[in-house]
Amino acid sequence: MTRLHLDQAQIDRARDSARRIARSVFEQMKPFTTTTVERATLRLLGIDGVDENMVPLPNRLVSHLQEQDLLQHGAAAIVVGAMIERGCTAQQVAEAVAAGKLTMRRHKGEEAIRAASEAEARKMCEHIARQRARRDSEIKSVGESRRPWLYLIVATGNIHEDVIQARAAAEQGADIIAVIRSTGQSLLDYVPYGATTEGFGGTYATQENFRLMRAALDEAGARVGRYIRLTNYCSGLCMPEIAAIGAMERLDMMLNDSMYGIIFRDINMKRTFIDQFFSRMVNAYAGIIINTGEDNYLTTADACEAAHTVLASQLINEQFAYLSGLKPEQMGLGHAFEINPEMENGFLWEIAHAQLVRQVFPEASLKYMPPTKHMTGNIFRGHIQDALFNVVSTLTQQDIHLLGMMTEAIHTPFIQDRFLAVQNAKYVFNTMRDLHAEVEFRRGGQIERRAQSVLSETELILADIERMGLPQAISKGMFAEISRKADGGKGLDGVIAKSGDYFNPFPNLMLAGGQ
Amino acid sequence: MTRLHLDQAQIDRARDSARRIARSVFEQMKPFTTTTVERATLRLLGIDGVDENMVPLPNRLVSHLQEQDLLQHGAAAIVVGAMIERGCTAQQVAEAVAAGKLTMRRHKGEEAIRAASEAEARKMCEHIARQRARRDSEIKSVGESRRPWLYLIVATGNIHEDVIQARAAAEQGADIIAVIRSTGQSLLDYVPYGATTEGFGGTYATQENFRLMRAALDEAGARVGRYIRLTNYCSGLCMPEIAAIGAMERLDMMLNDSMYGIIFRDINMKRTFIDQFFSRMVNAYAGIIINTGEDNYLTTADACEAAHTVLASQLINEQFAYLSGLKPEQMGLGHAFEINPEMENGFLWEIAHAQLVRQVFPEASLKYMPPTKHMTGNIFRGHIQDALFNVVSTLTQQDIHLLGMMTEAIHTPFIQDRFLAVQNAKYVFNTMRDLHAEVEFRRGGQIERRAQSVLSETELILADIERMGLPQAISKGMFAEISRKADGGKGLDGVIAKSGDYFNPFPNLMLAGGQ
Amino acid sequence: MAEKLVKPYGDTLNDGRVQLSFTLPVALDDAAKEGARQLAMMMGLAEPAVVHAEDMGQDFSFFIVYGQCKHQVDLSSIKVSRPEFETLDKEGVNRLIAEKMRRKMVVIGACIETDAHTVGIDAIMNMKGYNGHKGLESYHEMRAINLGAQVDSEDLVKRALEEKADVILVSQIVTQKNIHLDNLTRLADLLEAEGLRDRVILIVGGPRISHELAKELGYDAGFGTRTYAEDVASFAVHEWIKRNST
Amino acid sequence: MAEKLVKPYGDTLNDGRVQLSFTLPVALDDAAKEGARQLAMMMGLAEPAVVHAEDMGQDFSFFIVYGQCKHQVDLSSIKVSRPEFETLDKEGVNRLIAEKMRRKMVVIGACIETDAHTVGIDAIMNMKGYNGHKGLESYHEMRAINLGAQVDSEDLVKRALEEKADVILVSQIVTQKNIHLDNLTRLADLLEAEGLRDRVILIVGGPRISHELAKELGYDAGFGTRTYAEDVASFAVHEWIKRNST
Ligand code: B12
Ligand code: B12
Ligand SMILES: Cc1ncc(COP(=O)(O)O)c(C=O)c1O
Ligand SMILES: Cc1ncc(COP(=O)(O)O)c(C=O)c1O
Repeated sequence: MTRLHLDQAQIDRARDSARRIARSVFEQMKPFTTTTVERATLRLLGIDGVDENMVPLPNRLVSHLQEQDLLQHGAAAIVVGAMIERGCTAQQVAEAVAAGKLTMRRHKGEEAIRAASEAEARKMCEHIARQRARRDSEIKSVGESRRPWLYLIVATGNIHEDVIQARAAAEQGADIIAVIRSTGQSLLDYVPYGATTEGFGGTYATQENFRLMRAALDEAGARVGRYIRLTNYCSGLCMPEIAAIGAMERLDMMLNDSMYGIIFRDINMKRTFIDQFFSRMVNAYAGIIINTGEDNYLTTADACEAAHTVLASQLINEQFAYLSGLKPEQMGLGHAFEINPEMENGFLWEIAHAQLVRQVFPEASLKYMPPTKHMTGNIFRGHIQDALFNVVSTLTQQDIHLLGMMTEAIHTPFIQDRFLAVQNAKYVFNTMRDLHAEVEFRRGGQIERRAQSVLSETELILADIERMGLPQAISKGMFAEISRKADGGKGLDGVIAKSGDYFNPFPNLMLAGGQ
Repeated sequence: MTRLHLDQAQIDRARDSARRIARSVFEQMKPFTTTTVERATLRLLGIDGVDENMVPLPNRLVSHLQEQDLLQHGAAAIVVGAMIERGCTAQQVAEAVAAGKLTMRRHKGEEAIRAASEAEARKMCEHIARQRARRDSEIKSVGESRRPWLYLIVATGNIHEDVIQARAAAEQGADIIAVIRSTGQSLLDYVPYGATTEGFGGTYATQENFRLMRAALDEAGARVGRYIRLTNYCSGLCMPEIAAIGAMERLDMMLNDSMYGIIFRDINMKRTFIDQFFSRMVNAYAGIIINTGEDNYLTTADACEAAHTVLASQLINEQFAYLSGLKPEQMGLGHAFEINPEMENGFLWEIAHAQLVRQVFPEASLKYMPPTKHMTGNIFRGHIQDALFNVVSTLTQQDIHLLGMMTEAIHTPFIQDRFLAVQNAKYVFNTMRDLHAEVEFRRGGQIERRAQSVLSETELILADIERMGLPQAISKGMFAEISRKADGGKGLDGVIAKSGDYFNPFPNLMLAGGQ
Repeated sequence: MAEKLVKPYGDTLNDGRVQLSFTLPVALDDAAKEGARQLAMMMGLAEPAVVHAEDMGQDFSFFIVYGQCKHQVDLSSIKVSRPEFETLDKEGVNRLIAEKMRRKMVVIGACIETDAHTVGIDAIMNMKGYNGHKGLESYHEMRAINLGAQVDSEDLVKRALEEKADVILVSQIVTQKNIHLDNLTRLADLLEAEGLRDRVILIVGGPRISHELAKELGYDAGFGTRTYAEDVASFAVHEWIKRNST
Repeated sequence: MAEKLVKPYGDTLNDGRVQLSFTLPVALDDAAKEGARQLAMMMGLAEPAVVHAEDMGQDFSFFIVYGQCKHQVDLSSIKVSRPEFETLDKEGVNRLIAEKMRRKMVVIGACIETDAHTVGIDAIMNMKGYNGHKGLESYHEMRAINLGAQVDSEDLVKRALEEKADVILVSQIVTQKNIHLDNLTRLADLLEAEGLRDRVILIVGGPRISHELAKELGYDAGFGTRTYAEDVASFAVHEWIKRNST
């Protein structure tokens, strides 16, 4: 079997650093909540819909609470207070506020309100738990593929067109369908509403779109005899809300990174750290596999020079994930095949990196991303880059295998691009089925030495980060060569210091109740 | 380093069988010559050109000798006798005969004639030796690529168009250019003459075409800083003559198999065995690398079931080659990547086969052929089949690497097909440059066991063939599932029993003087 | 029938997306690139994008283009000619021959002229067959004679006469410079000249052969890739019955 | 100029060979295959051969076609518009600025609107540059301000005013549904409205941007793939001199 000789003590030391790094951020963020965490909480209490200007009611209500200087107590308690008082649902409270018929205020009887909040929250937890159980039973009844799972994206901008493409993709062999989001959605401070048909480079993530796609994939899965997993982006300014609606609609995976938004979307760090904690907690409870975004580092930084930053970040993401209750197998840690194809022996280094990650995270559901940066308009050459990526994936036994498209440098996938990509991967995986069990890497050889050196650099950089703290490390551009300041970026205005009596019913229920 | 554990004693036993098989055929064929061997001899004595009906003068003269019942003595002695008598060149003798002005007869003074023949023959040997030296010096001055060498075909049917394509191919990265022959040339019992522009699926092999292409490649090689090898087909009813003109025009490689014509062109066995001996002798002397045709077996037989027939045939080809004076490094033993791409673990068996051949013939210049049979109109998928072929070739360190074309199932290569094929191979070879030194196959694993079992089957089948004799084995369809009878096939009428005084000056000179 | 207009599809109905690649026999420069774009426009591609342009040396350059095809085709108006018969299995064929012909059907096959690709004709005729479909040799109501590769048309006609063939099967794989058209025409003419054309069922097959093409060349049927023995056999026996029923 | 007619080339001059692939939104059957062939004919391909046809499920089928393009293009008649300037190296640019402007040239750049692909603009502007070509930040006669990703056009215009920018560099990578056209038009209109258009040199770049397109959109120049900082800098300084010399 493909196995490299690595120093386990070194891995342990690196992981310990990462644990302390994540813990420290976690402690610093504890005193804060965010507008989207509160909106997510309201969504989990059953509030949905939009006003006449298409502004979502959770936004209307949270803004209202901010105006009333109430948000620091936690939206749940205030809203449940109103529910008790008026004997109505959370949705009705929201509608009344939106209609200008109700002004929120604090209610007496903290104990009772908390108990009622928990009871309300438990309803949603039960719904989510049922969705989780439904997933398990679907998998049991219709089955699933062996790994690596084939992950395909659809990105037409129109959910109905996406459904058509997703069905075709399922028929062609996809195990996972990801609906790519419209350019720019991650910077919207609200979640769009309803079925949408007008996205650019992707389709808006909305609860209705989730539902439509989920139904289509359940049906397709039954037909092809394989449960088809659905993925979306739990990322951007509404991370917790997306987690909430995803959990309700039985998504199976979520792009969900503790730092991606900071680095790639210039979202404020505090905002992101708080949001990622809550969203991951929801994902953990919903049995959702998260996908982290380290692969993105290699689109701006060099894949060889920055290989250790990928591993360092994965270790940090892992520790953040543990804090939110995620299990190892729910961790789709991301990495990518992004070495310049012109580099002599680049393929050896790809093997070294992929195998290193595999061994450092033996239980994780590794997400392996195809070449993108070095793809060009030469689709024929690109198709081969993708084939070699497929080879490394099966050889190093990756789990979640994003299919490379030969048209990567040109357009979001056409139906035939996807079709040919599936053929590519299936051919490679099948013709090399047992290769991973047959091949050994020379002891002390170039591949092993490369992996060892990346591991050593990882240990060093994590020690550095631990010393200076994660915010400082990010501001020094340690990841992806992009620097972000602690108080810069979007969404800082949505960070709210909790008051002493802040209350949210979900953490208690969810952190305890993950699978 | 990639190395399989194989039983060397078993390899030795198989090789011993093959030696006895080839020797037995050789002994049986010694008493015979053929019309084309005699024509080749005349060509080597300097006879060239055609009559008014485009019939080559060597054919006119040999037919004349047959009519005069003289051929069994050997054309050389008769013609040199006439030369001495008339004080003219061989060419003038041929022209006189063709013009009906001269009737050949036997001349007195056997000793003197033989000596004169040898002197004449020596001139040509010197020319060929100069060509060989020229090759060496060109390689020394312009350089050559590391192996695997990229082998590309041109096949427009028109030598001038071929030259254009070959130049472009050289620029693109070809190390070897093969000019594919027109469909049907192998069954012509003469070598066409002059520059030709009208072939189907290939261009006629003529001495002038050889010359034109050689000049173009010398020029291209100088420009790209790499000696470009030229290849043609020393195969079919005129095998020895093609060898002769190839040697004169400094070809570097020749498709030249001891059995291909029998099996795939239904050429008579005796004819083939005699012709191949003479042609190989010329090739050996000219420093030409021969390419054998075992890859063809897998176009009719299944690549897994018939794997051992490939190895058995290579061992036989090797022994025939030794008998003609070829050195191991001149042996481009052929094999191919032809396992059905739908077969689970097919890639593992491809590795096993390629590595087995590599280890059985460590010094040979192995010729590895790309997928052809299982290529389809799906060029995208085909391009990947070719990529995996490229992977196996570098992993198992093959020498002569025929480039697979994604359009294999459609048409003879377009210029862009070739261009993309070169890119494919160069990318793979470069990105995996040292992979062969890094990867080991599991001891006792599936790959090793597969190679061992093919080797065992090879030993068995060679023992069988030895028992029954090669002609009988061929008539039983042991190779390529095609059966040919000893007295069947084309060209038997060209087999001539030598008389006791048969004489040919070349074997003495050439068998002694190979590099 | 209602119109059924279709256009190529990329990711949205009627977006017309197609991929194109070709070589131009000129060195790569801006004009060549623009020329490539204009060629795509002439083909009726809107907004063509030359997504890749690469010099191949020796005054050739390679282009990959994507564009939006303006043409559409009405599928409802398309009539595809195909040999008409119901495909039987081996037993069905045998039974029909036994019943209607009351003698063995004689089938003679060859790769004609310079073509030496026998794998296709062998797949149809030889015992072993192809992909698990046994060949005509295994049909006990047929006499299948496979002459193999590179058979001169004259020899094939001669043998067909001698054997009193009911069916002639011709395989043509090499199509370069349309050599198959010449070969097939030659054979048809020879049969005509020998007065044999109407007496035999004349069938051609190969990866670039369509029924349409076969008909144009005066053949009774043409078969392309993925043909099996039973297809040919079924056609032949039905055709024989059609011709011999009065 | 003498005509220079070219056609695609397969293996013989003027054989017109092209490769084509596309999807049709119908299940695979003979009519679909024939439809694919007819589409190729409409595109002006003679003897089109559908060399591959495969059902993709869900009423889609995929085709690969080869054919002989009948069209030809006269390269001699093609005029490619490109920004006109002589490319200088960094030192040359610096020298020219120092000499002619006698102050630093102010260059402001951004990925506008929803576009977050900064690698391209960073390659042009940032110190590090691209492929060994240093970016504008390293030009000591320039003040290069890179606003990064997803910058609203309004913000960009505002900053340009504030900084008294001589040059605005815009990057547009995402082109799906032609969103870049909307974005670029919007920016040009805004600059016009602010009366700023004539005071700045307006340049756009990206992998699908051509100079032609840029001109159409009212920009001064457009740059595509494989652009380096010195190209943009050389154009900008020449353009500045042209405008400011009387
Ligand atoms: C195997 C092969 C060979 C073998 C042939 C061995 C043999 N005994 O047949 C060898 C190595 C000898 C060979 C040689 C050459 N080949 Co070749 N060969 C091939 C190859 C790889 C596979 C063909 C094959 O066996 N297919 C499998 C069979 C089962 O499929 P099929 O033939 O299509 O048959 C099916 C149907 O078409 C149909 N069918 C076929 N015939 C008939 C007849 C009837 C009556 C019916 C009903 C149905 C039917 O039913 C069959 C089963 O479904 C193809 C490339 C490819 N992948 O297709 C090139 C290919 C056919 N060869 C080609 C060429 C050019 C040659 C050469 C001329 C090259 C040269 N200059 O040396 C030589 C010379 C051969 C000659 N004189 O004809 C070209 C043809 C290009 C063209 N379109 O004109 C191809 C496409 C390769 C290429 N891209 O250059 N070849
Ligand atoms: C890296 C990358 C990303 C990174 C970007 C990181 C970053 N900070 O830039 C991440 C992962 C964040 C990303 C995200 C997305 N991406 Co993206 N991405 C790419 C990728 C792989 C490489 C682009 C790149 O960096 N090229 C290298 C640079 C150096 O080249 P360049 O941009 O062409 O720049 C050169 C020239 O064009 C020119 N130039 C460029 N700008 C300018 C400006 C001026 C003034 C001048 C003079 C010159 C100039 O000079 C540069 C140097 O020579 C491409 C695919 C590919 N291989 O091209 C997809 C690609 C561009 N992305 C795409 C999409 C759709 C997205 C998403 C919208 C997907 C989604 N829905 O989530 C998101 C959202 C991003 C957004 N809001 O814009 C599509 C665009 C399709 C289209 N044609 O519309 C592509 C083509 C991938 C695909 N096939 O789907 N992406
Ligand atoms: C973790 C993560 N989130 C989100 C995205 C998508 O980007 P956007 O911010 O536009 O949703 C990615 C892209 O790869 C990602 O890796
Ligand atoms: C040894 C050998 N000779 C000749 C040929 C070519 O065939 P032909 O007999 O048409 O020249 C091949 C084809 O692969 C071959 O391997």
